[in-house]
Amino acid sequence: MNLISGIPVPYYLSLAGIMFTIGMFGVLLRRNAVVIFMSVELMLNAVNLVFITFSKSTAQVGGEVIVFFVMAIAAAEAAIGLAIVIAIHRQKKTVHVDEMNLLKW
Amino acid sequence: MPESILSIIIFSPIVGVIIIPFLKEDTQVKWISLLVTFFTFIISVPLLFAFNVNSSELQFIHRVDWILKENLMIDYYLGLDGVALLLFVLTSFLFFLSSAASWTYISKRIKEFHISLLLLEIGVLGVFAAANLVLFYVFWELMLIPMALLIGVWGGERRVYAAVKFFIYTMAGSVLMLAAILILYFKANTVNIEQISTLDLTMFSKELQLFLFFAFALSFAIKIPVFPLHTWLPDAHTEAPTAGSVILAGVLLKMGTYGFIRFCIPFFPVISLEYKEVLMILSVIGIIYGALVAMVQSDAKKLIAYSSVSHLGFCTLGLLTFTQEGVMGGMIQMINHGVSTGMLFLLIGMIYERTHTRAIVDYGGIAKVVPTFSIFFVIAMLSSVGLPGTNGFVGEFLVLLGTLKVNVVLGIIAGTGVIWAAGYLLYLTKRLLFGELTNKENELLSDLNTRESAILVPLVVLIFWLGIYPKTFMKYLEPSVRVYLNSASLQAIEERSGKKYDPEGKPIARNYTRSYKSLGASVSSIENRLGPYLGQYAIVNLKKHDHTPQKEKQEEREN
Amino acid sequence: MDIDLNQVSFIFFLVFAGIVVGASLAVILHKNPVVSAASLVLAFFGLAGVYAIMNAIFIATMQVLVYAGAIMVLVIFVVMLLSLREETHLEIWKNPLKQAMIVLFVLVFLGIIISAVNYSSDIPKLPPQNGTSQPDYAYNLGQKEGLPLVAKGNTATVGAATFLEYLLPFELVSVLLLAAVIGAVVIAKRDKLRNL
Amino acid sequence: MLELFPLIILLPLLGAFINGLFYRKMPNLVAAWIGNLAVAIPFFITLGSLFAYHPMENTVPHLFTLFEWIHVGNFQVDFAYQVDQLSLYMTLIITGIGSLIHLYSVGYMHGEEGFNRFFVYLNLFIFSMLNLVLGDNLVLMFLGWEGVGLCSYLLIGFDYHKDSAANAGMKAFITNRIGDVGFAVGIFLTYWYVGSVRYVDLINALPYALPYKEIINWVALAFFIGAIGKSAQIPLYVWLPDAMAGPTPVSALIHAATMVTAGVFMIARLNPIFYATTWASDYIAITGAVTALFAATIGLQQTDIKKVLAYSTVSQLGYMFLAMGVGAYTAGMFHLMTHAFFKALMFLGSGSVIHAMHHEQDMRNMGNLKNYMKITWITFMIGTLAIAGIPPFSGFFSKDLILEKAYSHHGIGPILWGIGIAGAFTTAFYMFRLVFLTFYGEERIDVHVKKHLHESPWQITVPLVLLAVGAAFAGFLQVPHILGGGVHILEDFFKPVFEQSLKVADSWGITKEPHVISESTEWILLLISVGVAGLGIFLSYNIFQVKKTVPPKDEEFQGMAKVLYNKYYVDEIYDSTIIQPVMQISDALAEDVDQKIIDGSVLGIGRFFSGLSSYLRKLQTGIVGDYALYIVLGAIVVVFFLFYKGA
Amino acid sequence: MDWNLILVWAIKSGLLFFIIITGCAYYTLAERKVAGFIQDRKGPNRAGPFGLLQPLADGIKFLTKEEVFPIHVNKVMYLIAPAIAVSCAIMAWSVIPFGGTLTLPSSLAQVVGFDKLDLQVANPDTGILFLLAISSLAVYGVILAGWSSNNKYSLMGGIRSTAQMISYELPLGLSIVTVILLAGSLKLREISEAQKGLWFVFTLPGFIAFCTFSVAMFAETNRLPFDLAEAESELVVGFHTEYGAFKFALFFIAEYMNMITMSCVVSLLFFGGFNVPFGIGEGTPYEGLIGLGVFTLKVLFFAFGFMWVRWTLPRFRYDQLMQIGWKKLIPWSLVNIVIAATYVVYWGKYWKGLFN
Repeated sequence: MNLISGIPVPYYLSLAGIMFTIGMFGVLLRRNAVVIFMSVELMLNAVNLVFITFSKSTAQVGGEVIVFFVMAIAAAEAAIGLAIVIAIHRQKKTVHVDEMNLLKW
Repeated sequence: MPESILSIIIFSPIVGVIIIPFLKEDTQVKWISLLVTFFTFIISVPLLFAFNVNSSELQFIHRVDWILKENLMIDYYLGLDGVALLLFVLTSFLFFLSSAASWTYISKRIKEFHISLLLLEIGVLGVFAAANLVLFYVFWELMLIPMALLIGVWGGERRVYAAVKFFIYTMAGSVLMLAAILILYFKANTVNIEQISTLDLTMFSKELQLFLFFAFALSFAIKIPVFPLHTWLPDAHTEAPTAGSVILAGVLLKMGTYGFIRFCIPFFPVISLEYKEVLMILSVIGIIYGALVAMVQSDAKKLIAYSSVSHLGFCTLGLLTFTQEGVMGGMIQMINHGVSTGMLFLLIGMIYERTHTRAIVDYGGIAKVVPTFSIFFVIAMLSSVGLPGTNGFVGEFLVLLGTLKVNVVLGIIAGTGVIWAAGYLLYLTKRLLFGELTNKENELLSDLNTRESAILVPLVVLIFWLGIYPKTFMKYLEPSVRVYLNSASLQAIEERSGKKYDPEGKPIARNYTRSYKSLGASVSSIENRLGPYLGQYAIVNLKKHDHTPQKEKQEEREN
Repeated sequence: MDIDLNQVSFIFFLVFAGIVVGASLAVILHKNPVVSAASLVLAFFGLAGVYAIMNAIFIATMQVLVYAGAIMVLVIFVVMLLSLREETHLEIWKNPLKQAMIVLFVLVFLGIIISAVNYSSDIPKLPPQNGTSQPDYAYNLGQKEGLPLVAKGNTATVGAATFLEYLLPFELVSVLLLAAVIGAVVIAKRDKLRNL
Repeated sequence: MLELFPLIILLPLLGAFINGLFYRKMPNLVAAWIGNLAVAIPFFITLGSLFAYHPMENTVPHLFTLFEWIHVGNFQVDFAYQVDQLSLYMTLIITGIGSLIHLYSVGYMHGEEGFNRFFVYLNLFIFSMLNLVLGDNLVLMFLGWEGVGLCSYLLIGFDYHKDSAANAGMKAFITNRIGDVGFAVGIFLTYWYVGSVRYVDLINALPYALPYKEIINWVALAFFIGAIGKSAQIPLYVWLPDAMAGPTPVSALIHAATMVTAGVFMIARLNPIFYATTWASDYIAITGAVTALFAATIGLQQTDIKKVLAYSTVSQLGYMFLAMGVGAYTAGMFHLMTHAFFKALMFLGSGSVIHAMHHEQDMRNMGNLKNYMKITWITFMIGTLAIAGIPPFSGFFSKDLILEKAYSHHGIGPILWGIGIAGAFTTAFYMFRLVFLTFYGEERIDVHVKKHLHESPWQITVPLVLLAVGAAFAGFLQVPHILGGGVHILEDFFKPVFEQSLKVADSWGITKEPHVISESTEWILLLISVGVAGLGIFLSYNIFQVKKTVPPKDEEFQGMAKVLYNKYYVDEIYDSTIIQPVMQISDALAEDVDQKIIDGSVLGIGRFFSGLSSYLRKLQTGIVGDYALYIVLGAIVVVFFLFYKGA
Repeated sequence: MDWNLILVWAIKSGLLFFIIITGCAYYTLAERKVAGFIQDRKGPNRAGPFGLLQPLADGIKFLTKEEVFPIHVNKVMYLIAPAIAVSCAIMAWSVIPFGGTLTLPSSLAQVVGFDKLDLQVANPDTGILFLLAISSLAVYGVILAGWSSNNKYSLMGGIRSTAQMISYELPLGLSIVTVILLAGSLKLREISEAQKGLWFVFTLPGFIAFCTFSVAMFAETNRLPFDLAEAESELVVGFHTEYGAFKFALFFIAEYMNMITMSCVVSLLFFGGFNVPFGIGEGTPYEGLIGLGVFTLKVLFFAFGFMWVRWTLPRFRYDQLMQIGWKKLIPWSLVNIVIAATYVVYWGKYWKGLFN
């Protein structure tokens, strides 16, 4: 069994998995755009955790760098996403995603 | 002659494409386009003289590393062999003519028209000069879009329908071809036509060969078009502007047969020999069917379109006989069809300019009013009927000669196609030109002017030249014929079977498939080449003094 | 007498993991966006802790700095700006079929993840590869370039990897960020300002 | 003199070319001169080379090549020409009669629009015909073969603005095409089985073709189909009567003297093949005999003067094929020549009549013309006597020779002879019917035609006279030995050509020696044929001269007469059994198969996909949550796939 | 891992905590005194001699006051907010080095088992980044307070100060990046050691960075002239309008702590930290102590600076604030980074050469 500072890798992975699942629930279940956004962040972090775990367990620094990039992307995403939310709220006075369905068949 | 001559010729129309957008007046546009196409034609003519008719390998090779990674062997590789050379020059020639023919025909979006015409020329020239599959495919697709535009923008009433039909049909074929190319590449790790033609076939399973062959064959068959895949042709021809029809009939359809000659047959001789009967039957059906359908058409252009189906049936039939005579006939027939059907379309276009109708019933008895037109028309018609002395005869006669050898039944059925051809073409001529002048409006028709006659005269000269002294052209085709026949022979199959020893245990020497050049060795008798593949209806030679004359002829051709 | 650091870190891991899970649940289950956001921040803290345990100090710091410090502030700021009131009830998709599908899918996915985790439990520990995982070439770099020496450690390693191996991605990301900034400004602008 | 032979072929082409290029501008006189010289000069060259060649002793043909044509592998044909007895004989007829008819046309076509065009076509025709007879290989013969077909198409449709003319031309060409395909197939088979298409090689190669002894019959049959088409035999004769829509000189030159005899020439040229056949030659003989009688019967009730002549042509051609079938090639060629003389003569005579009558062709509106046009009447009379087989005119000798050979033929010989005799009787009858209705009896000419009814100009009468001389005395080239002397110039003349067939036959062990017939039998046969001819003449004298019977109006024909007048309704039958069905099939193909089935299925595919997508697009709800759901689904699928791939 | 190490850490942290708390308490007193001095009046002077017990009295008062919960407040957040504020302030101290290494007397060394003692609680290799992270968290205190206490003034104040802190974190961070470039390390200790001989403030990039940093510093700590969050005249006192008693005390402490932290940081980053000018007393066993003293002096100076500015400058308008932040400071500091880079690579060594 392969340990990171004395803790088996699967523990970290399970933690990540649980986080990811929770995030997925949030994305799928909630209708509030902001909450969905936050759930997405949760999923992203879960993935980050997996990255770090494997980067540590295989003694590769690449994973951490990728996480660093993921954070940058997340920041960009936050900027754009929230801007969009603001714009939409300005239009429809709501942030419920099910009321934004103009782009359909 | 510079090493990059082919590239220069192929891309010289670019000049026009660049200049035209900056021009103010339409006449300037027309002149530039005319000059550019003329220049392309002129610089492509010397190739005919520089071509070494004794060697069967590609010539005027221009080879540049293009995408050369250690594992991606794709280079920019141009070269011409005999048949490609003739089609190449024919292309540049017909483009020159059609640019001239669109002088007054095209009245709207003149700039765009000429630009797409020039782009189309690049594509078609490239297709004939490409010497590796990727390049071929690139040009093949490059040709597609301008052509669709020509039909879809400057066409008749149902132009968009026709254009879309044309486009989708061709795409359906070429996508399959792309798949085949990729498989070939990943299996053989090369896209070089010469190498693939001499490749060991063992690396492809039988089923794979079957798939590849038909992937290629289908895309080419759509282009030709072979019988059940022909329905795009009438629409495209009918709706296309004159230049479009001329190009379409003159060179685009030839790309299909050319593909058969260069890719399908040499790559997969086993399959092509096993399934040649199927394709032959399809071609014969195409011949008869096209003729019969043409007979009852009420639209002149549509009639000629169906006649193309019939004529190209002759091409494919001849190519699939695998007799020297038949293959030569097929190749000659490709050129013929380009000339005579192109001329017919030009003529219809010219008269359409005056009457703005394609319905045959609106004509009748106009020979009195437009004698010059009628003379040209009758000449074109006769060459299309295949009257001896015109080009059509040489092709059809040789094709039928070859067909009768390998399959008497099909030969005779195809022979009747000549009767139908006479039927619909004479019927058309009679309804167009002869009889009483029914339509009063036609009394005021103006005869062909100098420009139009000037366009037609060279074609007439070609018609008779090809008919009376075809040697000029056949000498270019002979090496290609030899390559074609040898690559589809038992010997080649055995050499490419990867076996080291033949059943007797003698080592197999690579006499033919050592290289592409060695494929051009002298051709042995068809019985030796095809052996068991010679069908049950074939005429097998029993006589003792066998092929002695041929051997002599062979030698004297060698030296 | 000694204490086993591993035990300590294991305890800490449990604590942080608990924080993370609880906070995440709060994020998606709480009716109030602000509370969700706050608890998300908490979750990020927990995660940072986990990173620290895995002794990825740099990433841990970044986690706090970027996620907690920048992104979440932005979120909360937006929530306040839009003055999103507390929802009367947890707003989820009404369509029961859809709910069922969601639950099904997520459970299936959970199953997949669990099996994946089991699968991962017998990955052998790889020997540290030369190159990125050796920080000392950061020193060499320093000497070569005549720059002040870089300290040995996680940060140095990550930094070196970022600016040597992953330089191009790094630049691309920076360009992306710039684009994001501009895009955000353009999108969020009021219409009457848009024609400035 | 033989060195000039290329000129024979090139001059007509040159004439056609020059006239064709400037036919708009050129004055008629110049065109006429060019046209005539382009044929007359070759005639004299031919005469010269006839003596230069010494046909009587020379046995090797004189070959010369202009340039090479098609060379593919084994298949090598050139523009090469072969001068031997046969081709010289034909060339003489063609250029000789041709030049007379050119001269005639100058007078006949005078003032017609398209005068120059006419000479272009005529010269072109002469050129093709010379290629046909002089070419040293089958393909070149085929070129001439189709070339003359084209010219007849152009000349029949000379008045293209008349629908009837245009249709007749089309009919002629297409019918010929059917035959040509047969001919072509024959060429192919010859090439593949015998190994060459040059006559010279043929003779040497045929003995080796023994394994194909049976197949040779089919080869011969294929060639014969070509002959049927070109020489208007049953069942493809229908185009010839319609071809009379063309100007009369055309009928005389093409549809009587030269082109239609091409089939006969072809069989003579390929005599080794035809002689070596076991059953095909009998078939040919039967076809010939039947055609002879059949066409003659139709001739009985025709009222159009040219139609009568047309059917008599068909019938005479039948006699020639009878001769060819029974292997009496000399007889066939003999009759070919005599027929060329008297039929051309009669056509030109009828032409002169028509010319005088202002294009009136119906015999019911003629009568008693002998008072107006003496020369025409006399010459025409000579021609009629010749065709009726009255000694000493040429027709008598040739026809009698054919009948005798037919009788002496193995097996079906006597039957053939019987049919021939019947045909001879009918011929004599309807030809004299023609003469009596036209030149004798009371005048049925309407008035203002009569005002300027006159003898034709010299360009017309001179050829008549010359041809009449030929028709009268050409017969003495071959006189049966029972009538004193026994002159057989032609037989010796043709010996080198026709004994090749015997060589081949011997090498294959085929013997077709006609059984010898005693002199008395010959006498009887001869007397019978003369007798039936006389009977026929007497009957028609009785009916048309004594009883002054005149054919009724078109609708008043009764019973058998009606059937005959309507040519056994053959055209209608063909129309309903061949042309209409083909058209209907084509319609069906164009409408149903092409549009509905093939194109329909193609479009159907498109419709199918568009319909499918109209349902699929419902997935695009526009709600983000759903998309997220799809993504998850996709992720699940992918992960599962990876698992089961990994595991 | 030994108990004694942990013990030493515990002692360090405890001492530090005690020092900070008392420091803050007397910092408040000092501020009022200075204010009095600047306004030419006496400051607090009743409780104890010169009012030295004043802070104690205040503390007692805050502790004994009644805990008020306005209605409709989100209790959790309402309580957490001040805690966040103060804990962030305290956490920041854990990475600040007060001096070089202290050499323990041998007797003490016997007990603890080692003789070198760093005057610093933790020294992670992301030192300054850690500091930044913590200070960026301070926002939550403000923002949550503003939001939770269900009052439009608080909310406005919260939002304002949030915006202000977010936008001023950028120039702050950027100027720090400059310093990092100059020092070549993130660890504060190494940074200050890197300034041995030449303080960064005396280099061109360092000086510009110092200017931007000091301006941003004021904004971060919500002090005048940037204290729009608690502009009495506009919105009472901003985010902690609804807070009283101990919760208010926490905010109060946090604010002053932040000021001291900032003074430490600025002196560490630009003024050589615990480096003694002209290297006085180097190599002596008291080097560490001297360094500690010097550092304390520097910090006190900057702390005084905070008060001085507060009682002399007026307040900016909100738009001015934003303009200064986005249109002046950020571009400057961006340019400055480039300058720093060139300095480090090209001309830095010559400039250093002028001084030693």
